[in-house]
Amino acid sequence: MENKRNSQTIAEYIKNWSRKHSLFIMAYGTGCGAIEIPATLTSRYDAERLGIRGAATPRQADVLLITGYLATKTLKRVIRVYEQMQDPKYVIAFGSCTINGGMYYDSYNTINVLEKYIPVDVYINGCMPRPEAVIAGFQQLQDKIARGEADNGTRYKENLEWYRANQHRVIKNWRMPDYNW
Amino acid sequence: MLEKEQKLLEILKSAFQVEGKVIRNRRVEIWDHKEMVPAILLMVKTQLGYKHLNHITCIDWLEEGKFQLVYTVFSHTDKLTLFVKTKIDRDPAIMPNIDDIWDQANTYERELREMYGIEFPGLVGDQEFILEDWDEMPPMRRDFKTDVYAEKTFFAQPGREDAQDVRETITKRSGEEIPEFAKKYSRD
Amino acid sequence: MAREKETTLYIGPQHPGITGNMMVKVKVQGDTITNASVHVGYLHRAFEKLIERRNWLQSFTILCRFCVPEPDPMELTYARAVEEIEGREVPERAKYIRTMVMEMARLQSFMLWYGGQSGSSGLYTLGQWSVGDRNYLLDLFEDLTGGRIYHMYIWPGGVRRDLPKGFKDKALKTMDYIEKRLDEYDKLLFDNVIFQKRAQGVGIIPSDKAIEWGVVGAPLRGCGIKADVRIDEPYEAYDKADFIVPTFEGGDIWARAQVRRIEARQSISIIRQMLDKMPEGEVYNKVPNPMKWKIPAGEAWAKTESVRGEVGFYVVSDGSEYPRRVHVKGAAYTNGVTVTEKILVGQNIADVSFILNSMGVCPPEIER
Amino acid sequence: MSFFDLKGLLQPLGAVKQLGKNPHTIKFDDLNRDAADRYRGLHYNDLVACIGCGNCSTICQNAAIDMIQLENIEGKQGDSGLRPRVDNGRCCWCALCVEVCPTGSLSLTKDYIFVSEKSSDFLWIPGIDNPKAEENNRLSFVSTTSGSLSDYVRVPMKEMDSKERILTFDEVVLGYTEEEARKEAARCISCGLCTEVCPDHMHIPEYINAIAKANDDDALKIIYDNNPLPEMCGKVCTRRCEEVCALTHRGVENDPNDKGAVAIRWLKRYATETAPTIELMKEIINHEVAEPNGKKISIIGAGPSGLTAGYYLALKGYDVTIYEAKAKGGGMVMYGIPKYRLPESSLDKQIGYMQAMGVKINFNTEVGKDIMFDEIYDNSDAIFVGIGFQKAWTLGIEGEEAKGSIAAVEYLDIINRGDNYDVGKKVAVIGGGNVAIDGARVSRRYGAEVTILYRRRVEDMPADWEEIEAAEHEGVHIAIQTIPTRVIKDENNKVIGIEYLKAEMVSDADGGRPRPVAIEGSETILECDTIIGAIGQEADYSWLPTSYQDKIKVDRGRMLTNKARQTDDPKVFAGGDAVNRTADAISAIADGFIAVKSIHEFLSK
Repeated sequence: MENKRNSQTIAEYIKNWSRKHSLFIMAYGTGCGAIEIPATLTSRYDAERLGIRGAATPRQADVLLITGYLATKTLKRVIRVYEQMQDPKYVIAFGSCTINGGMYYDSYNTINVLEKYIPVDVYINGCMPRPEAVIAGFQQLQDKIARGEADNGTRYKENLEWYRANQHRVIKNWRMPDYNW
Repeated sequence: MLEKEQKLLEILKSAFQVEGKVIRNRRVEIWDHKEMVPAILLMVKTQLGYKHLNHITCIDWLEEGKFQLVYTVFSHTDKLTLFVKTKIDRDPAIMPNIDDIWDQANTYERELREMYGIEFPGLVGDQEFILEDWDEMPPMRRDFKTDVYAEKTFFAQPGREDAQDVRETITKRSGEEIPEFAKKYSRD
Repeated sequence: MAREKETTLYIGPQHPGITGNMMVKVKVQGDTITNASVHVGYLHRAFEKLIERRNWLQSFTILCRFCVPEPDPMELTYARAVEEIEGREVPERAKYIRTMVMEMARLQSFMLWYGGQSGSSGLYTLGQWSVGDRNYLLDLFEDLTGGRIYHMYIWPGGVRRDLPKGFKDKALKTMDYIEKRLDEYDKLLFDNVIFQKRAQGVGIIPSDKAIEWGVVGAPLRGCGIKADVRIDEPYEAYDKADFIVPTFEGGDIWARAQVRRIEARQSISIIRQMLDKMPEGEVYNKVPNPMKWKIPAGEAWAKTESVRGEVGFYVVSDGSEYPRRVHVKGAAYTNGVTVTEKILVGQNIADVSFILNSMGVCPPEIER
Repeated sequence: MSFFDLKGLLQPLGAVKQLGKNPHTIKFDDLNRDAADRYRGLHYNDLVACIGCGNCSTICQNAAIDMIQLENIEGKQGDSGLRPRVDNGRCCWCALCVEVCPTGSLSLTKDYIFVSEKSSDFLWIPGIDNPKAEENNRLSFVSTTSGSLSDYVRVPMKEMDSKERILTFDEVVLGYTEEEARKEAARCISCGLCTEVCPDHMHIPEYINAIAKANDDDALKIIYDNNPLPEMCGKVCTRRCEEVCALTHRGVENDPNDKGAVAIRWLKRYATETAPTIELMKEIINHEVAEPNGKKISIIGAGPSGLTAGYYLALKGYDVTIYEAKAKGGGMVMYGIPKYRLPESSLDKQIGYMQAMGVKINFNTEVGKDIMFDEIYDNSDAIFVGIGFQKAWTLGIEGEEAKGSIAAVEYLDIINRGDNYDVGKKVAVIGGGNVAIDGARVSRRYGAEVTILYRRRVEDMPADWEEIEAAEHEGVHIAIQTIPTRVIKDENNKVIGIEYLKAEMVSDADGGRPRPVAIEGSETILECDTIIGAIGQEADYSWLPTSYQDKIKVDRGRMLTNKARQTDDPKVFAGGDAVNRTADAISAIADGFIAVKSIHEFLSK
């Protein structure tokens, strides 16, 4: 931890420290993993201890949880939501489905590799990940933020064309306003 | 035993000259032409008390070139389930609409229209129900290959190319030559 | 009063009050809904298509994903349909275990419903309690099946494993705890004037139309109609259990909530009875090598009662190793689409998520 | 209900009483607490117990499991050398892979936290990535024999009752019915580990799958792809394939002998029985016969290797002639195996089929007597020698030349020719192989009281356990750990008994199998009228002129060939017992099959 700090300026360190303790998660249950979010946030596991709590709208949220598979119809909404979120923004991917398709790898309606469409900060393995694993995932994200490496929002902007090309492969009829940064 | 079931079958047989049988207790099935299905359903709903439409399902018999439609209705008074079955052509697949008998049939039929491409003349509602911007063949048709489509459209995580086939590894080691016609019986 | 302009509102798919990933498109005049249409498809994974490529046993692992909050009825219904076509007998003990698992699943789903129903009326404390306490039931599931959410425990021929050591004691202790807690929940929810005021007379299903509309489960019993698969067509060991199926008049959210309140207690009672009466013996009638397991040609319609209502599977076999067709008719398919569309008309926007919760809408079950 | 519903307002405040209570929130440090004892977490694989059958990979509906080559793990017989790797980006923790694992090496652990920032980290090699899981007691969801989805109990084979069968030479094993065969075939997990062990590398999983899929014709076709004597193999093969069957690793409860292997032999037998006539066989197998190419091939000996070579060469368009000394084809299989194991009609059918496909067999033509080797050599483009072992080893004990002492091969030969041999009332058989058991069981059928004398223990006997069991059922007595020393004869030079020493098993210092060592002074005499020696055979090379012997070399009773079964004389090929060391029919068939390829190659040059 000390070494990490040494490579950052004091201002950066303080910025990252405060960011990592205030993670507002986007209340969008995109897949089956959403079922463990209430369990994580409620009294038994109490993720609010870590500064994790829900936010109702994309503009207020820091973390987008992709809780499992994404149907192509949802992908469109997820991209919309992700682009509406303000920097710094992080994505946590739940479960096998986001890594390599999971049990729906051969389905015509679910995407397989999430990071081709939006950048992902942390993957949590499991089907479903238990609340303990979810919290471990958040801790990993906090660690990443503290290291100052969680800058995927910028990366997305820089590589927007590449992401757009992949997104267009799945979303045939775009019909969305192009995001103005 | 099975008195209620037999009675129901008798009534339907005398009213519509349908084929049918009692499958087991609480299960009766009848078969008829597609044109007769709405009349049968209306009759069982209004006169026999089969007011609950469980679902409409479709089975694709690709080899025969037919769709089999199953209308499942349930009577809360008799506690009996009646299946009204019919087979229709796959191409063109047209089936009389019954959403004037049951409102909820509208969603079932919209789903069938989307998933199997069965037309229900007079059906209102958006063309899209579950899918969005779908421009391939209706996906639940058996000739639509979901794995091929998925491979073509989506990405796969790299790093798994070194996988080997057990049978192949062994044949390579032993020098066995499996004849072509036998390969379809090898494990895939 | 001058008529206000009609506006179209999209509630969901990303909306904190919505029950899962779905969307309700409402037309409103002022606060009042004049037209509602439910849009689904955000969770469509094409299960029924995927099952074409999976054999009889492989299908069972994918089936429980049909409904996330309550996966066990899916497993059981599929298993029962397959057993009916094949004529496979299930050992007596497995029947009792299945019944117990079903009731445990119902109970944990009731707990989740408590959270959703109270959360959508702004009573967050109960949500913290019931969802937190639900973990104890999930712990039981974990001990029994090896999984928290997806149990993959009931398969054709019986159940996968017998009860672990010490399960009965732990289960009974948990039941005692939950029963005590249910009383506490009542104080927070049913005795609460806020909930009473919001629930009574809202989201009414006319009782004369309920059957025709295809309403099933608790909403139907909330219309005063006694209909429950567990007594209509007793399956597994339900005919050996002693329980009541409550009905309430009114057809509103309040009646549906009352039905669930009593059913949650009945579930505890059935679990206790099953643990008590469970005979010794085998739990699994072994199927042949799963890769070559063929089921004779035939069709079967099996149904079970979940918290949301009846879950039906129409399974067709063509005599091969792969199912020809597995059609799933979840309870939410009608409850959550056509019925909801109808009862939303005339309600307030603020009540939308409240009504959706009371109908037990489970989107993954609708679109599969 | 009035607006000021006092109860309704106050009741919720009851929640306040929870205030001072102990919270049930899990303490932060305990968040990594253990999952349940049955939890389905990450995979673990016991890399030593695993045989790389790939059943886990097949059952996985998510295509999550790859079989990959690992460092330090070499394939061997009964082990493909591959090990599973799980793509955790696919796995759904259903544990079906555990349920079908035939060895029980695969299991799931209690560990479930697996978090990473890179999506490429989720390829997981069980056993390599968590080598200590078993040591640390992390295994939770393990495979049990009773709960496993693989079927470890074979469909029992129906046999004639043991009381009935000692009265007749009718076939003892009755064969599978269609239903039984389908059921047994369905047990096979199609890994193919067996094919490597089979000397002939038959396409076992393929034909078993064809049977399971109710396609017997295809099964027969696949079998005939490289074995022209399947009916014989289906009845008497030594079936090393069944020893390495993936399903043997757990064994069968209450039966130390039956390991639960798929009954590969019986299934082959079933497939051949679906074509009862030669016409039907021709129709089903439907082998294409190439245009005659005018090249002449001579084969010495119509045993399994000679017939195999003859059949496949004939299919390739060669003009094949087989010279056989005896009146019937089949060699040792015909004359060395009793008819209750392999009926004559069954061999006749198979050889008849070959003849119908264009193989010429000259019976009663002994090379070196009826026809000279020179003549054959000069008139052929290639020669295949498959003479087998016909001469029995002598016991090497005092008095064995006495009347009533006979070698098992000779004895079986006499019986199989249809002649009679009077064994008297009591018979002693010496040896522990299949031939010894055959001699004993045949003698039982002549009403004699039979004792088998064997040097080691029953479990050391090289004979099939099924044969030993059958012999015991038929009332054969097995005297183990006995070393014969002397034949006792009367004044007419007729056997009246045998003297033997008892032996004790001494464990071998070098770690070999225990050796029998005679106990001093434990001489025992067993009264008997006939002594049947069955301790081994050798070949007879009197037909081979010395002028050829510098090229067609014989060393310690065996002909020397290269891998292609070619002797130093490029025209002469050899196979069967006289070449290989295993001395069973399937190795002979394999030799014949290999020789066909090399002859074809040699002549196509």
